[in-house]
Amino acid sequence: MPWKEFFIEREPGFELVEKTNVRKITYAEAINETFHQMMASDKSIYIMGQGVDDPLGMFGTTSGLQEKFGKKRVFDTPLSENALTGIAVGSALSGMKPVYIHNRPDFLLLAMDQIVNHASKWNFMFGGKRSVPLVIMATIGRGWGSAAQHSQAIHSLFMHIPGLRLVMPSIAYDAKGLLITSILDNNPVIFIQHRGILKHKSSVPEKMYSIPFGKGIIRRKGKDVTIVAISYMVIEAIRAAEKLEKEKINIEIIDPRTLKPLDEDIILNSVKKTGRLIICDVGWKTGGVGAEIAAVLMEKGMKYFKAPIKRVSSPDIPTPSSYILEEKFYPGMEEIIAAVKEIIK
Amino acid sequence: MPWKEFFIEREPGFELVEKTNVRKITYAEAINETFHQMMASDKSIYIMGQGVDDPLGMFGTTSGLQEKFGKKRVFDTPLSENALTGIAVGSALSGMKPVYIHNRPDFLLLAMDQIVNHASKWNFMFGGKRSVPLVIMATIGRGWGSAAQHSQAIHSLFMHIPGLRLVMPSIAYDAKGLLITSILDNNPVIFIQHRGILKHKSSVPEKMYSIPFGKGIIRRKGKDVTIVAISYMVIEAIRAAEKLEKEKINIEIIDPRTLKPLDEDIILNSVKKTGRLIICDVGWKTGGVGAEIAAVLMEKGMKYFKAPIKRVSSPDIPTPSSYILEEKFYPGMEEIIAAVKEIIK
Amino acid sequence: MYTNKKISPKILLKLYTIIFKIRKVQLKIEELYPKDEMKTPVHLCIGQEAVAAGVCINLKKKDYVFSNHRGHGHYIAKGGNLKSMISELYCKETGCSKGRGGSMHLIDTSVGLLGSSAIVGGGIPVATGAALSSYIKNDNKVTVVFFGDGASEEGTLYESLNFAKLKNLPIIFVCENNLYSVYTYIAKRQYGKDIYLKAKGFGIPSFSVDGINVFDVYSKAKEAIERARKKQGPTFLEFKVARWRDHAGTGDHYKNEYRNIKEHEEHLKKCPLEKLQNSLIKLKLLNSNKIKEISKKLDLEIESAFAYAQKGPLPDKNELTKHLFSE
Amino acid sequence: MYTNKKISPKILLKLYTIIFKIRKVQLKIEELYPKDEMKTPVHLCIGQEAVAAGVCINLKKKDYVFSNHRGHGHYIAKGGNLKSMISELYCKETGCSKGRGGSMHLIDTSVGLLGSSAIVGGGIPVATGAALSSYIKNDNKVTVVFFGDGASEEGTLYESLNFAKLKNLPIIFVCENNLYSVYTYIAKRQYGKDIYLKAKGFGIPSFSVDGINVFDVYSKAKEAIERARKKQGPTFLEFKVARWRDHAGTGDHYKNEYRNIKEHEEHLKKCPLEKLQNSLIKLKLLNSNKIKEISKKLDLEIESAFAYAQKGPLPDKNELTKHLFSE
Ligand SMILES: Cc1ncc(C[n+]2csc(CCOP(=O)(O)OP(=O)(O)O)c2C)c(N)n1
Ligand SMILES: Cc1ncc(C[n+]2csc(CCOP(=O)(O)OP(=O)(O)O)c2C)c(N)n1
Ligand SMILES: [Mg+2]
Ligand SMILES: [Mg+2]
Repeated sequence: MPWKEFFIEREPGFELVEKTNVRKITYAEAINETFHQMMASDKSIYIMGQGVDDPLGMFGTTSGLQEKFGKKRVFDTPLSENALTGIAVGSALSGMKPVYIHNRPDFLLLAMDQIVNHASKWNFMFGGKRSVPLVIMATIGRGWGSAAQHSQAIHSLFMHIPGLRLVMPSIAYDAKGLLITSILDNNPVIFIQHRGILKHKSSVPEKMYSIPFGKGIIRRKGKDVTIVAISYMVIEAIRAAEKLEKEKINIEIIDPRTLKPLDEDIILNSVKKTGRLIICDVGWKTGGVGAEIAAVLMEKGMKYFKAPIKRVSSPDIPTPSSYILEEKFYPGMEEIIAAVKEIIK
Repeated sequence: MPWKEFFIEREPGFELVEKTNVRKITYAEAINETFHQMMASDKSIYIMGQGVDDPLGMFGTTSGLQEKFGKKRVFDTPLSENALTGIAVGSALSGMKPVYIHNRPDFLLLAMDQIVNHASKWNFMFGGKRSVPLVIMATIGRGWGSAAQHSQAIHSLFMHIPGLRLVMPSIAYDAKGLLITSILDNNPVIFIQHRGILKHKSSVPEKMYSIPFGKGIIRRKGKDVTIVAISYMVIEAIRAAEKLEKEKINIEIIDPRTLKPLDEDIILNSVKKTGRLIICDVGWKTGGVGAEIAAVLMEKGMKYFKAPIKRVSSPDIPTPSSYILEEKFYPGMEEIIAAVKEIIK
Repeated sequence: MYTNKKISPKILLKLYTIIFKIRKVQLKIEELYPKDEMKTPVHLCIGQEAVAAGVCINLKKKDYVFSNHRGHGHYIAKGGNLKSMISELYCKETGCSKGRGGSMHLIDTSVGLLGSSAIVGGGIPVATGAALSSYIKNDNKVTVVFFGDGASEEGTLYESLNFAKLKNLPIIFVCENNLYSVYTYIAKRQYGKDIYLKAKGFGIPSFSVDGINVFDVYSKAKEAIERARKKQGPTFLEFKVARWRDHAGTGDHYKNEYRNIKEHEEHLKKCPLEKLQNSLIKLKLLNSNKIKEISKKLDLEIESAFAYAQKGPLPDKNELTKHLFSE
Repeated sequence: MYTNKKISPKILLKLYTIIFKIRKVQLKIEELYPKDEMKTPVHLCIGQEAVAAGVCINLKKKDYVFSNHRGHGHYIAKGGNLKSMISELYCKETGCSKGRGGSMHLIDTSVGLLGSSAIVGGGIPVATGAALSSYIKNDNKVTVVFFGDGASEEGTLYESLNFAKLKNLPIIFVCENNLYSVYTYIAKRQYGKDIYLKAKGFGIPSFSVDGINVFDVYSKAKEAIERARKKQGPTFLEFKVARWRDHAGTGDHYKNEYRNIKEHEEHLKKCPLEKLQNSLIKLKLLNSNKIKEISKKLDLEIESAFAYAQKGPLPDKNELTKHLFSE
C-alpha cells in the first residue's frame, strides 16, 4: 500500500534543527540505532512486539536486532496485547527492561487494564517497593482509508493517568534522545510515534545522548502567535509559519516533546511575548491534550492572553475511510493558517 | 465493611430540588424503580452484570428484577469484562437494549477495546447502518482503603471518545430521568454513579420522565463565583456554599449532569454574571473533564473572566489506601472553600 | 477426487459459483488495486474461499454473520450486495458503509451481515452477543463468526467461548487457520498447530477440518448449524487453509523472507476452486461449456459492480460528522 | 486419614505450623476487624490454607510468588514478614506497602513476593512476565501465581497460558477453585466445574487436586515446581477448596441467600487444619502438648505483630504524592 510514498512526499523541505555537520538519518533509523546501542549497553533490555523480526521490521525501527541480540531478547509475540503488557510489567518487576512495540495505538486499548490498573500503579501501590521500567511504543496510523480502528491518536487518554510518562517526539534527533531517556527511566513510558514523520531525516549524533522529560523546545522563533504543535503537527505548523511569514505574520512554534510531564514554562514564556496560543494536536479535540494545555496555561498566565486559546485538532468523530473525508478530518497547514488569522483579528 | 454507614453520615441535611409533595426516595431506589418501569415497558431491555441478582443487588439498584423479569433478561455474568461488553454490543446490533452494570469503573479498563474500538464506532464506521443502543453503568468507589484498583474515577477517559455519551447524575431525580433517556437513546452511554450519593434521598416522581442529554441545571443561585460540580462533588459544593454564605460570599452551583454532551451555555451564562469559575471533579486533575470544561469556556467566553479558572480535583496519584492519605486525596468542602477564597482575592 | 454423496447437485453448483465468484472478485481487485483508486487496505482471501462458501451456504438469509479484516469472501458468500462492497472499496457514498468503513468494515444488514471488526478477535464477542439476542428472543436464528488463527491468541475468544457454552448459544465459531498473522508463522505465536483443542477444553464440540475441501467444510458446518438451530449450543470449527497472498495488498512480495517456501508451494497446489471444479467435472455436473457460461455470467456481474463503484459519488465533505450518533 | 509416605516429618510439621499460622492470623483479623481499625477490605482465606502452604513450601526463597485480593495465606506461606503485613492492614507507614496498598496489595520482595493485584486475573500475566525474566536470564527461579475460579473467566489467563507454553516458562498457575466469585456460584459463570480442562487445551500439564488435602497439594506442587525448575515448562493446578467466609469482611452474613447450605455444610466438615492435625497425631508427630506449644508460639508471634502494627506510625500526610514515580 502506498502509505510510505504518501508520507515521503510530505517531507518538509527544511532542516528542523540547526544545520550541523552531523549526518542526517530518518526518524526510523534513529530509533533503530538507539535500540542497537542501548541493547548492547544493557543486557536487561529486551524488545517484543508483533512483527519486530519480520521483513518490515516495524517500519525499520527494529531491523537487525534479532540477528544481533538473539531470539530471547528480540521476539515476535502472539496477539495478546493485554497479557503481553502484563508480561512486560512482570518482567520489569523482576529485573528486565522491556520495550513493547505496537504497530498502532488502537491496539493499546486492549491493554488498558495492564497499562492503567497495573503498570502505572505498581510503584505507588506498593510504597515504592518495586518499580516498572517499561517502554510501550506505538505509531499513529494515518490515511489510505485505514479507518476508525487503525488510525486513532489516543495519546490523550494517557495524559490523564498518574504514573505514566507520555513522550511524542517529532524529529529523529529527539526520538533518539528521548528513547534513551525512556529506556533508562524506572517508570512506565508511553512513547508515541507517527507514520507521517518516520521517514523524515534530521541530524542525529552517533553517540548516545539523553533528552530530559518535561523539556520542550522552540522549533521556530516568532513574536505574533505561539503555536504548540504535537508530533506530526510540528511539520504542518512549520509549513504554515513559512507561508504566514510572507504575510509578515511571525509564528513561534513550540514542540513540547513530552506531554507528561509537560514543559509549561516554555509555553508560558512564549505566550508572555505573543499573547496568543494555538495548540495543534494529531488527535480528537474534546478532552484531548490540547484541553489540558489550554487549561493549565490559562490557570498560570491568563493575564498574558490577548485572545482566547485555539485548538486545531481532528473533529470528534471516528476516522472515516474515504479519502475525501480523511482530507477534511485531518487538520493541517491550512487549518493552522486559518486559526492564526482568526486569532490575530 | 462500613462503607455504607460512612456515606450515610455525609448525607446533606437539605433538599437538592424544590420542595414538593413528591415522595422522597434514594438514588439507588430511583435507579431500581426506573429499571422496573423500563423493563416492563420494553421487552428488548435486558440487564447483566456481576452480582445483579445477588443479595446486595448492586447496591439495591437491581433488586427484584430477576424475580420479575426472569433469568433471560436479568443475569449475573462471568468475569469477562471485555467480551461481555462486546456481547452487549452484538446484542444491541441485533435488536436488544442491553444495560451492562459494573461494580466499579476500574473494571471498565478491561473493556476499553470493546467500548472504544467497537461500541463507540459501529454506527459511524458502517455509515449509520447499525447503531448500538447500550448503557454501561459503574459506581465510583471511595474510601475504606479500597486503594488504587478499586476507587478510580476514570470518566474523563470517556469524555475524549467520540460516539459516547457520558452521564453523571448527582441526585435521585436526575438519576431516574437520565437513566430513562440513556436507555431510550440509540447510542452507547456511559452512566457513572458514585458510592457517596447512592443513599441520598430526593423527590422523585413515580411516573416516567426523561431529562435530555446536554442540559445542566443550576443547583443553587449565586452571583460571586460559579462552581461547576460533578457527581458527588455537588454535595461538597453545596456544603461549601452554605458556609460561604455566612461570610456573604454568594456561590452559584451548576451541575452539568451530562459531560458529553456538555451544556456549555449554562456555564457560560453563569460566568457572564460571576466572572469566576471553579470546576470540582471526583477524578484526577490533569487531562480530566475539568480541563475540557476550562478550555471550552475560555474559548467561548474569555472576556467574561475576572480571574483564572480553578480546578478542584484529586491530585495526580493512584488512590492511596491509608485513611490518613485518603483524607487528603479526596477534595471536599474545605478545598472548595479555599479555592473560592483564592479566586475572589 | 473430493466428493460427498449427500450434497445435492444443485448445492454443489451453487458452491462452485460462489467460490468462483469470490476468487474472481479478488483477482479483479488485485488487478485494479495498483491504480490506487481503491484507497483502502485490502486483505485478499484467495485460497480460503471454500470456507466462506461452505459455511454460509448452510445459513438462512436471516441468520447472522460477523466477519473480520479479511472479509470479502464472507460478505459475498452470505449474499452481500456486490455493488455496495466494491463501492466501499472505492470509498464511495454508495458503498455498503457509505465510504466510512473501507474494505475492513463491510456490512449488509439485508442479509444478516451486521458488520466486521478489524481489531483481531474483536468481532468474536460481538457475534456472541447477536447469538445472545437470539437466545433471549428465541428467534431461531444462528450466528456465524469468522476469524483467523491470530484471533485465537486474544482473550476475547476464550471469554466468548465460556459465555456461549454457559448459555448454550446458537453460534458457530469459525477459525480460518491460515498459519500466519501478517508475516508471523503460527509456531512463533502458539504451541502446536491445533487451535480447536483449546475450544474443546470449554466443553464445546470442536473440530479440525480441511478448509480446502469444500465438501468437508459444507458437511461439518451443516451439522454445526443444525445443532445450533436445534438449541444444542455452540460449535467450534477450525479450518486449515492457506493464505496465498501477502497479508495486505496484492501479490506476495516478501514471501522469500517470511515463508517456508516449500510448505507454501504445497499449499499453492491445493486450490479449492480447482479441486471442486475437477470433482464436478468428474461427477458430470460441469463441463467446459458450463464453466465458461458461469464464468462469463460472473464476469458480467463483477464488471458491472466495478463500473457502478467507479462512477458512484464520493461522500459529501459537508457530511463529515454525520453518522456519529444514530437518532 | 490423609497421608503420604514421601513427605518427611520435618516438612509435615512445618506444613502444619504454616497452616495453623494462616488460620490463626485470619481468626485474629476477624476478631479485631469490627473495631474498624483495619480500614481496608479484607478477604479471608479460612478453609483454603492448605493450598498456600502446600505449594509455597516447595519454593525457594528466591522464587517468585504473585497473589490476588485473597492474599494473606500466600504471603504468610511464602515467608512474608508478618509485622509488615498486619501493619499494612492497619494502614501504617510500617506496612509492607507503606500504607499505600492495603490488604489487597501485599508485597515482600525479600522473599520473592513481588506484589498482588486486586484486578481479578490481573496478576496472571504479571507473574508470567516474572517467569519470562527467569527464562531470559536463565536464573533458575520458579514463579507461582495464585488466582481464583473467577479469574479463569478472564481472557488474560488464556493469553498467559498460551505464552507460557510457547516459551516453556517456569511457572505454575495455581487456581484456587472455591466455587464462588463474591456471591455468584460457579455454575452461573462457567459450564462444568473443572477449570483445569481449559488449561489442558493449551498443551499444558493440568491437574485437578483436592485442596483440602495438604499431602496432595504438596505432592502435585512439588512435581510441578521440579518440572519448571528443570525447564520442562508450565503446569496448571486447580485446587478444589471452599471459602468458609463471606467474600470480603468477616463472618458469612448472607449465606442463606447465596449458598447451597447443604453443600456448604459438607465443606465446613472438611477442615484442612483439622485433617492434617488428626493425621499427624496418628503418625505420632503431634500430640496435645506439642499442639499447645505450637499454638502458643504462634499466638505470641501474632500478638506481637498486631501490637507492632497498632502502635506503628501512619503515613505522613505531606508525603501524599511520594512513590508516584521511582527515581
Ligand atoms: C488487536 C489487534 N492486534 C493487532 C492487529 C494488527 N493486525 C491486523 S490483521 C492481523 C493478522 C491477524 O491474523 P489472523 O487472525 O490469523 O487473520 P489473517 O490475517 O491471517 O486472516 C494483525 C496482527 C489488529 N488489527 N488488532
Ligand atoms: C476484573 C475484575 N472484575 C471484577 C472484580 C470484583 N471482584 C473482586 S474479587 C472478585 C471475586 C473473584 O472471584 P475468584 O477469582 O474466584 O476469587 P475468590 O474471591 O473466590 O478468592 C470480584 C468479582 C475485580 N476485582 N476485578
Ligand atoms: Mg492467519
Ligand atoms: Mg472463587
